[in-house]
Amino acid sequence: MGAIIKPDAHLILYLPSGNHKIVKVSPGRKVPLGKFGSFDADQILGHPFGLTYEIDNQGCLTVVDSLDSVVDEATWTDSEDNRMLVDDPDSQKMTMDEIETLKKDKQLTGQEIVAKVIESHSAFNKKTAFSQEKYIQRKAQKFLKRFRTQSIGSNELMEYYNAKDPARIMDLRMETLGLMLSLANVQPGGTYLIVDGVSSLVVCAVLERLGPEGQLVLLHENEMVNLEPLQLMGIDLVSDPRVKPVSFLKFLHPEEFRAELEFATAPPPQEQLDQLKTSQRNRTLRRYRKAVQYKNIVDLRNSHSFDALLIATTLQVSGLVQALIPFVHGSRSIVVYHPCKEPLVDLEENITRPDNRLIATQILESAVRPYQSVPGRFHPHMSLERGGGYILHCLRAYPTAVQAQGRR
Amino acid sequence: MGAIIKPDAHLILYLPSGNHKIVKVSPGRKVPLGKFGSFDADQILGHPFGLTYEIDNQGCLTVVDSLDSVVDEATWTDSEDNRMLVDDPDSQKMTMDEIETLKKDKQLTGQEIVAKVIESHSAFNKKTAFSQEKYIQRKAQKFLKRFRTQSIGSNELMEYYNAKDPARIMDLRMETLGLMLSLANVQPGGTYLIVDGVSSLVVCAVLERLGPEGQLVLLHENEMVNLEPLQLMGIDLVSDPRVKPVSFLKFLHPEEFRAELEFATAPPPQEQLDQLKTSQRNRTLRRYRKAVQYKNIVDLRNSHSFDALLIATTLQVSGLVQALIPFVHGSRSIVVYHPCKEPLVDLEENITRPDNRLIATQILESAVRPYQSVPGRFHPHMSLERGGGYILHCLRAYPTAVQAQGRR
Amino acid sequence: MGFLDLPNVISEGDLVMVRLGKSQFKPVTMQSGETLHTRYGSYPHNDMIGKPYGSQIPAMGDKGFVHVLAPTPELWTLSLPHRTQIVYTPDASYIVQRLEIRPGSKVIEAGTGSGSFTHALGRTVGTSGDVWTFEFHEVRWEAAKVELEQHGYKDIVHSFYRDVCSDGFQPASGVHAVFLDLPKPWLAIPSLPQYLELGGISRICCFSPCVEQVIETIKTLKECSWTQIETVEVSCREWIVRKEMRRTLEDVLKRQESFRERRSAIQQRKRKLEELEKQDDDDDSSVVGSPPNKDDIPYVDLYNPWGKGERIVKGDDRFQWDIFSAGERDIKSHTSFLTFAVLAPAPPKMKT
Amino acid sequence: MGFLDLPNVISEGDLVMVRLGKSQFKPVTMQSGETLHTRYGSYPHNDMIGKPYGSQIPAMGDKGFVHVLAPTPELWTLSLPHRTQIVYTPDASYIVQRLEIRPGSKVIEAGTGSGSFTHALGRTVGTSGDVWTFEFHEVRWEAAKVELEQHGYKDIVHSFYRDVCSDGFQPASGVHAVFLDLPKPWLAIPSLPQYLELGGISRICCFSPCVEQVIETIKTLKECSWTQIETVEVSCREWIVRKEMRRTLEDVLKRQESFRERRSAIQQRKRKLEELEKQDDDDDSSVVGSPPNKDDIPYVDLYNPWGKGERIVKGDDRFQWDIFSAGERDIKSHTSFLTFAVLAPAPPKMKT
Repeated sequence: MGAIIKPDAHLILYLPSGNHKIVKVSPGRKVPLGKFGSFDADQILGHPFGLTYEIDNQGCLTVVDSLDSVVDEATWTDSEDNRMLVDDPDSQKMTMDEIETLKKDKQLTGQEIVAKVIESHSAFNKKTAFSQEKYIQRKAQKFLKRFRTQSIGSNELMEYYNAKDPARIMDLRMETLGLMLSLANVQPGGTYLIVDGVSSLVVCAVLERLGPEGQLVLLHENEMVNLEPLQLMGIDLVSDPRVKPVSFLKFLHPEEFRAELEFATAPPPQEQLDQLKTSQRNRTLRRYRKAVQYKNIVDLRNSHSFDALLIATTLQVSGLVQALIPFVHGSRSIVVYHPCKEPLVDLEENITRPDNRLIATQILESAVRPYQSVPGRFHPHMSLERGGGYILHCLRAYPTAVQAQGRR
Repeated sequence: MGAIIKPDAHLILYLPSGNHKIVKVSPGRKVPLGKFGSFDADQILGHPFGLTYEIDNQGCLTVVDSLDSVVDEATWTDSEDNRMLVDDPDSQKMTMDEIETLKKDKQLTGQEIVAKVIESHSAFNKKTAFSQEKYIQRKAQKFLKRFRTQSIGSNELMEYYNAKDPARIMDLRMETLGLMLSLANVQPGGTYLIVDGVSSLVVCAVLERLGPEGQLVLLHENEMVNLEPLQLMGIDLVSDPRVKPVSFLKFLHPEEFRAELEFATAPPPQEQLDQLKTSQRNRTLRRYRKAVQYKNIVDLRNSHSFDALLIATTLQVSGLVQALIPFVHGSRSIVVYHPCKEPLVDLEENITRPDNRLIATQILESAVRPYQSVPGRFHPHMSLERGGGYILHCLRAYPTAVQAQGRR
Repeated sequence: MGFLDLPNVISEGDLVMVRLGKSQFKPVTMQSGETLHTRYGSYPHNDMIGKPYGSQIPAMGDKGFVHVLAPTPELWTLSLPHRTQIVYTPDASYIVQRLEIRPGSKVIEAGTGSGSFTHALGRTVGTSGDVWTFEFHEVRWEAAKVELEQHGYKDIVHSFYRDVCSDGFQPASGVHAVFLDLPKPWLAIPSLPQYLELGGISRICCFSPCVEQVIETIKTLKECSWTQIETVEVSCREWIVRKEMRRTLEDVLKRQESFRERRSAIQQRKRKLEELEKQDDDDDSSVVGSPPNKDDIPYVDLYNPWGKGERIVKGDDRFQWDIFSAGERDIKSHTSFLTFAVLAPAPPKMKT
Repeated sequence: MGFLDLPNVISEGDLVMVRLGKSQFKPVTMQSGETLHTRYGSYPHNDMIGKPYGSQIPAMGDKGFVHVLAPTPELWTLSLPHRTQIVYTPDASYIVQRLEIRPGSKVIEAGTGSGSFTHALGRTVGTSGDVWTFEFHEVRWEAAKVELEQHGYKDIVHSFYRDVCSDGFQPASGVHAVFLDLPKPWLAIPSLPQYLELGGISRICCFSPCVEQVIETIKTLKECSWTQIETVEVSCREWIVRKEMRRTLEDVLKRQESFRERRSAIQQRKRKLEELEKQDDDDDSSVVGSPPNKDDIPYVDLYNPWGKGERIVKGDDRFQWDIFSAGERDIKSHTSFLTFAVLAPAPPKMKT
């Protein structure tokens, strides 16, 4: 059996308009859907993910086949071409008020409203089948009260940020994220070093591939790491034991934190704890646990054997990569994402190519081109959001002591 | 009636292999075609361009429909898929020697040889129709002795250099050249300023659009302009009165050439000429004509009214554009080509955007993607030569004396 | 003045392309006494007439300005409303180059559509050439015809209201190049040969958005003996140049150092306060000097290399800036498939 | 050691990817005593065993070197001969991400082909997942099966010699994701539902090079109730960074000045010679001093800012260099169309 929707789960709901909405479904609570009204969460709790529902005017849900199909087969006549069609804003005879009346007073469903709207278009049969279909689809997106449920993973997170504020994920897209994970050879049980300036999207995606045994060290540039925003979408990075956040300073300069590391070598003696007030004792124990976690990270660091370094940040990447080379194990990958090519060209020219600890540097640009797949009208989408940015990939090597000269 | 092949014309011949060859066809002479032998030029003189010929073993030509179609319909059986096909270099039972015998001794035509080669392939009917077609095409390209004639214009020139040494035209491609000409609004009767580091390709293309009234000033970076190479292809830039070459130094600093300009103001007095030896007189007259041509260019320069500036060069473009801005008339275009984006980004950032004499800067990248159009197997070509580089386009403006501030 | 006249100075009656925004152009016919009102201020035509094309014109009593530009087929295309079917410049320029259209060429176009490509064809064939253009949508035909005449193409472009699929391409003759932007080009292709140049090479481009149309078109072209059939797509990206502040690892480390200093300063003060409290508890009278003040936190200047919390204008020279270029956000990924083909001339008698 | 073991040090029996050139990788199984002979020198396995993966290994008595790398599905793909049908990394990585394949996923693949994508699937599902892979070409099936077992996927990947179009996907069950790389995927799609996870979302990707196949596939997917059908193409370009010498207009002008100086010096000398000749003719005895020498041309040092005529290594610091990046010359423009779809779970009874 596939996963089911559990109480208090976070979901992403896809709407006919192509928009989506992140909601939490709690027993006995209503789920608000904006102008579509709302529905009782209980109606979908226990259901599998991936179903599409239609909301009637009472807020009751029915499972339907698709978000935007209206009637099985268009029964209208069409025109070979649009030579008879004259642009006329008055060809739609129904006013918005009349449509509102249909909705509110006549209690028509979305489907029925779309049918009425088409009926009242005076020039509908002068349109080509192509234009008719576009018109119906536009109306369907406007009047159908449907949604599809989906659990939230890295792909949905990416879609969410891409619609809301693509800068927060540095315009990262699925083809490029997928390519990063493959080139970094992310797999169950691995140990990864990550710089994530993309709202923890890389962290999430790596966790999905990590299995229970893997782990990742997350380097952050602030005073404290900020993993809370994803809690609001039901993704708990804060208490995931596989996620080990640490500041650049503490990772790169553990020698400045000797006291903390020494503190972690043995638990505070019981007699010492016994002498403290409860609040002080708890504070000491918390400090000890944090120090142990830090020591654990420093041990990973000192083993120089991360299974890959993944970077997606607005920090200048050249200096970053240079500082982190030593910690990556030989034959493992360094993968750096940037929406623009320039920082990666700089990185290749000034760091990865001159440094013989890095080999096989390549800068890649991956892009996906979607097609419209309406029967009889197959073609690439007319417009497209811009491509998925660039990846620099190279491998960590151990040069021989006496530098071999020559080729390459 | 369309153009016909005149005596001593230069032609480009396209071969079934996709290669081409530039030849001169002179009455009574043979035209060599490498391993395909040769044919008498007289056989095609007076013919229209664009025909496809097959050469028989006596060197006689017949007009045929296509360069590479072999037999009307394949009569072999095919296989649904290639599950029965095992890679085996021995499946072709005929040796190269046997094929040579067919050619030389049996005097078979290319078509007949291809048919024999297919017959003797033991696993041919285990191939899919798709693989069969590919196989036949490969053999057709190898054995068919055919060629198609074509006159030489900018498109053929581009194809020639693209195959021979793309660096000599800086990887310029048809989509980008076409876009340059459109954005520069090249039209009959215009006057254009050109920097051409692409083997005179831009000059040729502009001339094709210029009509008899137009003219172009060609800035060159050497001691002398080099227009001779195109003579070998029948394109005479040297004696074309519309082409006015001048060095950067003489164009930008006419004040250093006052003597020459003064010399051009009036023809040398007859009495003075009479006193000279013949050789000296000719030299003086030649010097006078050159001075007049130079003065003519300087007059064009001083009118500050070129109808566009077109640049394709490996020189650093920022300094170049900055020096040439004053000579372009208001509302006319500056169009700069480069195979890499970096120099154009530098040009936009440091010259065209900060300078209020230039507006509407854009950097464009145009690319053509060809499809394979075999019936039943429509798809983009699997591999593709890299794209057509980048264009920076902007318009010349006259700022108001008191600089308007604010938007933009 | 027509598009083909390459005028230098704006005259009464000229069609001027007024540049309002980045790629916002408004065609305006100059009439002295009239005023152009825009969101960016008002501009009396009298301020423009007599100025050279390309001039920057300040708004009447305002801070705005516009540029007055000479019309070209490309600017005209940009000024058209986007909903109209338009052959955009990247496609148009490639088609003209590949069909080898030149001054004096004779060209067929069907349908005319918005007439934007017709302008580009007319520019290239010039007064020694001819463009026969056909449109089956009456309103569209009328509009394009009027515009083309106003724009100075009267003697070059010949417009017809006609369905070429059923009624052919009369009176075109001696044609070198054919452009078909029709829902079903395969219905028009068979009748073409009679209009083409005798004994010359003819070239065709069929413009179709969908694969199914392309497949049908290729079939018909083959049946009608066209050769060198090739379908392509032209795509064109614009690249936007921008500045981004350089943020280095060294600055991150210094900043994290300063966080650390601040934290340890706060902790020291806290410890001090606790000690004092303890002393307070132990011996109230032993306090020497003034008690620690809440606001007395030792001030640690946080290292702020990137001006956090300030309003920074791009390029501010207190910071380092990198120049990046990024593709425009919304790409016209697909306009149409362009199917090209060549019809060879009839073969002459062979000399043997 | 298998691909999934992430080993640190090379051991006897390991499969090592030896990097010979830019993207030239040779899989070699370590056997002490053996030697790898390449165009770039010879490398005894004993020089590699015991070294950490990633080590640079100098050639035996030679100047060459190689790097010894741990195998990954991506390096393995690069080492395959190009003629084989391969799902390359840009497609493979996108498919895995979009089909939401994770540790523990159950996946169907048909056909196996070269097995390169099977490696990537096996890596991601890990030991808690299953990949059922089917191939109708016996030789290819056998080869892939052997390789996959040698590479440590024995418990994860289950290989079958089978035509899935006629004979189905037994014993697959509870499947989350399906990848079909078949000439006619529409023949295999109808039988799929019985193998899919009950009550879960199933995802499919069909990999077809031609449009006609895609159209047929979409039709069948619709008939079989698959939704969210979308066809895409993935393209991937490599960018090459290179240095180019900066050549400025100032240098051009200085160079042309020096040409001019040389020419005028030559002319001056010529005039002088002519004058002397004239004097010679007039009065032979009046010559004072030595006569002008042919080799006596006043030497003008030509300004040579770009080292013309010299051999220059890129980056030579007597010159200025710009950093450019250009797309690789030959682009894999099209591999296949990827048609994705989702099958929703069966609807439960609704609470009302």
